[in-house]
Amino acid sequence: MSQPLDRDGIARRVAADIPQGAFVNLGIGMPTTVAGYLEPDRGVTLHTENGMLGMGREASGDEIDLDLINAGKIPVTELPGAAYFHHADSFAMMRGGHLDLCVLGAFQVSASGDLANWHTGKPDAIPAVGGAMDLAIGAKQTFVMMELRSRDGTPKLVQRCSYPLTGVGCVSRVYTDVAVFDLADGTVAVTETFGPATVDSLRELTGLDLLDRTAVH
Amino acid sequence: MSQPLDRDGIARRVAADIPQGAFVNLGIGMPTTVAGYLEPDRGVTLHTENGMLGMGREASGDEIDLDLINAGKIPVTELPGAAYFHHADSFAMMRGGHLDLCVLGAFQVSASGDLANWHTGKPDAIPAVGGAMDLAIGAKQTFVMMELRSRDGTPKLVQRCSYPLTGVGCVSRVYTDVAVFDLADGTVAVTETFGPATVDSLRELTGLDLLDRTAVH
Amino acid sequence: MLITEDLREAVAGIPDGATVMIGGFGTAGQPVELIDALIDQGASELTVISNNAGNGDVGLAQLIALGRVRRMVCSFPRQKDSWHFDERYRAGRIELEVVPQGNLAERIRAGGAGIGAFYTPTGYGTLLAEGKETRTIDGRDYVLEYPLTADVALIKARRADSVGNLVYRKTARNFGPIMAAAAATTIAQVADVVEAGGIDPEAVVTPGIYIDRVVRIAEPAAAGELEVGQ
Amino acid sequence: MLITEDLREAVAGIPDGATVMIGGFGTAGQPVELIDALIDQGASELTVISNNAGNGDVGLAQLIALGRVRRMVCSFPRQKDSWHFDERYRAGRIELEVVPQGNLAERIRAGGAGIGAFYTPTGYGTLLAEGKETRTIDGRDYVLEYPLTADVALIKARRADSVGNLVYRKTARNFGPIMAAAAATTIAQVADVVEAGGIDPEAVVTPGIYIDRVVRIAEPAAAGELEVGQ
Repeated sequence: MSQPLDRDGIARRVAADIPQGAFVNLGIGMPTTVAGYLEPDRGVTLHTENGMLGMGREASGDEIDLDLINAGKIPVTELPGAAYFHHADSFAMMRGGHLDLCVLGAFQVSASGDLANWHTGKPDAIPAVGGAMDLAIGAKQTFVMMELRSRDGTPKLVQRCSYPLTGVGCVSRVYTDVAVFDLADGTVAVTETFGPATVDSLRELTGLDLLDRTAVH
Repeated sequence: MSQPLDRDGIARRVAADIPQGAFVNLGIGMPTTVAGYLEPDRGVTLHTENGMLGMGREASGDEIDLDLINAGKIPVTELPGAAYFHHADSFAMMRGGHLDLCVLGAFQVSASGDLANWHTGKPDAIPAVGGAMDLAIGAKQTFVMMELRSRDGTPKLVQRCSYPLTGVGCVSRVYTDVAVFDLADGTVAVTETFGPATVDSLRELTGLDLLDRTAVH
Repeated sequence: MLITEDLREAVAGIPDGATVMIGGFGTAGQPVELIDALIDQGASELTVISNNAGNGDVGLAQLIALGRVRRMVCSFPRQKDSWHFDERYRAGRIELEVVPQGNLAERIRAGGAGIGAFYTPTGYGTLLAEGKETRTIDGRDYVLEYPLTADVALIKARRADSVGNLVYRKTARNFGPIMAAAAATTIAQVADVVEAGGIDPEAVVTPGIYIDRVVRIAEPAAAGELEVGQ
Repeated sequence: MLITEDLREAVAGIPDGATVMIGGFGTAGQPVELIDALIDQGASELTVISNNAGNGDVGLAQLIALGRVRRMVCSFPRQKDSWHFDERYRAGRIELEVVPQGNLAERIRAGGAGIGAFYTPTGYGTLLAEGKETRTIDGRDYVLEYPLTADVALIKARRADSVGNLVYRKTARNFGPIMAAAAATTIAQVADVVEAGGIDPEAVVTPGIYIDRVVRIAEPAAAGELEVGQ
């Protein structure tokens, strides 16, 4: 039997599903680590919403240039064939549906694909959204990667989000430590499990009416 | 007594009112000739809506480059400090009010500043507007230059345009062969006459309640 | 992304009934060879979005003359050499939507940028706004305009790199960058192709993400006779 | 257009109550010297439009700490070093309008482009669209957003020519070009100034028409400590 995935394992699993030649935006935090598992011969082009296509890996040492950063404000490198553009052009590229894929972290994802990842909903929280809402709805597909349970054990794949939403009906796939879920037309299908999880145990945990597509996979 | 202005005279008169350092769009046809009367030391920058600032004079001989044309599709030259941009950026520059001045020809101008210069209104005419409507409303000020009377002798400065409009309330000054008119808040003032025209004769010709500001001038 | 020197391959698969954006302002930036290839390719019942409606007897004018264009969306169809368009229009054999040039450009830009609609001051109070929704915002009057998108864009640029980044040449840039972003499939004809990194990333005008096919035409036909008119 | 090396001259005349756009995404493209000059200049009761709400104790953070900012319009105020903003916000001493980053950019672009309002899909169905007009267009849901303009924009570019054309550097370009177009007076700090013609006309990013004052800062302060967060 396989093991549940650690964070690197989830990143590796996401990377394996990124199509050859795709244009991709990796959200800050956990999704950024996906870049490390993309083979160069896959020809994947990374977009960073602060105005660049053709972003390379994190910069180190003498490579560090404070004018060349990613959306997480970490210094990065430039690949041959890169292009720079201003913020309105960069978000037009996202909003216009030109990116094939966006990978984001989440507090919660609902069965209908709603995403909550920007605001804890706590009354004293200072709201700060950044590009989260643009990313959520901008790409042809939005993948989420997260651990299936929050620190207190409650599932983050839910019937209906209790956190404030980032986007409505925008998530099409959710990669977690214990399973991969496909979301379409209000239904949620389990396509793969890792470790001891079974579709039944996932149904019990989430309370969702999960379809079993593990055999197809 | 002065003479009525010929077309070059009108162009010269318009040129004299273009402020030092202004950004200007000269419409196709008669307004294009204004460029010939702008002294280089005036520092006027010409915009052409097909994507250029810093347009120079008409090209000739070996200078002709079919990729470098003005809005009238005539080959032109490029001045030091020129910049190229695409059509959406070019019309954003106009619509956003960044040009100081636009000079246009007209079929008719109304007392309230309405402009008609794109369509004869004939039922068999094929409509074609080009940038006329964008130019009419885009600059901080729109000047019109025209002969005051059409070929059949009817005045082209009118109470209300009979031709289809290009823009509403957009013209602030009208330069003609016989007088200069200032338009503001629905009133029309004569600021200067050329040749035998008097404010009274212009009132009679146009049927408009013209203010006399020729003395102030 | 496809890079080819074969014009037939470059325009393959454009179906009857497609909406096609064609770059150029008059002849500057007009992708003459791609239009000729589209003529040979055979697609008909096309909707064409382009600033003008053809010049003389070649390119877009010929496509129109052959009866392959059902509908034109443009700002300035009438030119002194637009006789093929004029004839078909007067015969009621081609539909025409005239759009002020800046609204045309902004609608194409909106199509590429995922904007649902926008309020523009251009055209307010004119024939071209008749029947359109209007709104007064902060004391100024606006018309609501909707985005334009296309199945295919045919554009001309100066140079591509191997990932499809483009730079243009002088005022031939015009509609190329915004059409590239507004079409599902964008086909660019260029004079040369360089390796990735061969175009300064600061000077890229159209990022390669917008480009699907590049066809190298080492010696493009001279632009047609110049015609005056907007 | 003014070209100077005197920061005081560059920021002269900004009145109390002004709306000021400040370029930069985090510290990249942040016009540090211009912000410091604005601090010295003394204008207060400012509305500041900027992606973030200051980092550490310098620049915009200091302007906020000094109580000079009445209202912030930004996408991501909270960062781990935004303590001055956080403190004033929690004390109810600064107003905040949070705008999704792409809507912020598009509203600024609309401000410069003379667009009255536009429908954007971003934010639909979220807290940030509450109370806003919505519309379904072609089956997709949109929120109506209005343009942002400013009295003054402070931006940072790499180089200017003598007519104010600008080029930027890598991802420090970010909000500079759109803010330049959206402000009545745009003040750019640059590392060097060249003669007209010293920037390739094909590579100009911000045409000089948008620039009112250029201040040359030969050796700008190093950007502040890098902070993670959007």
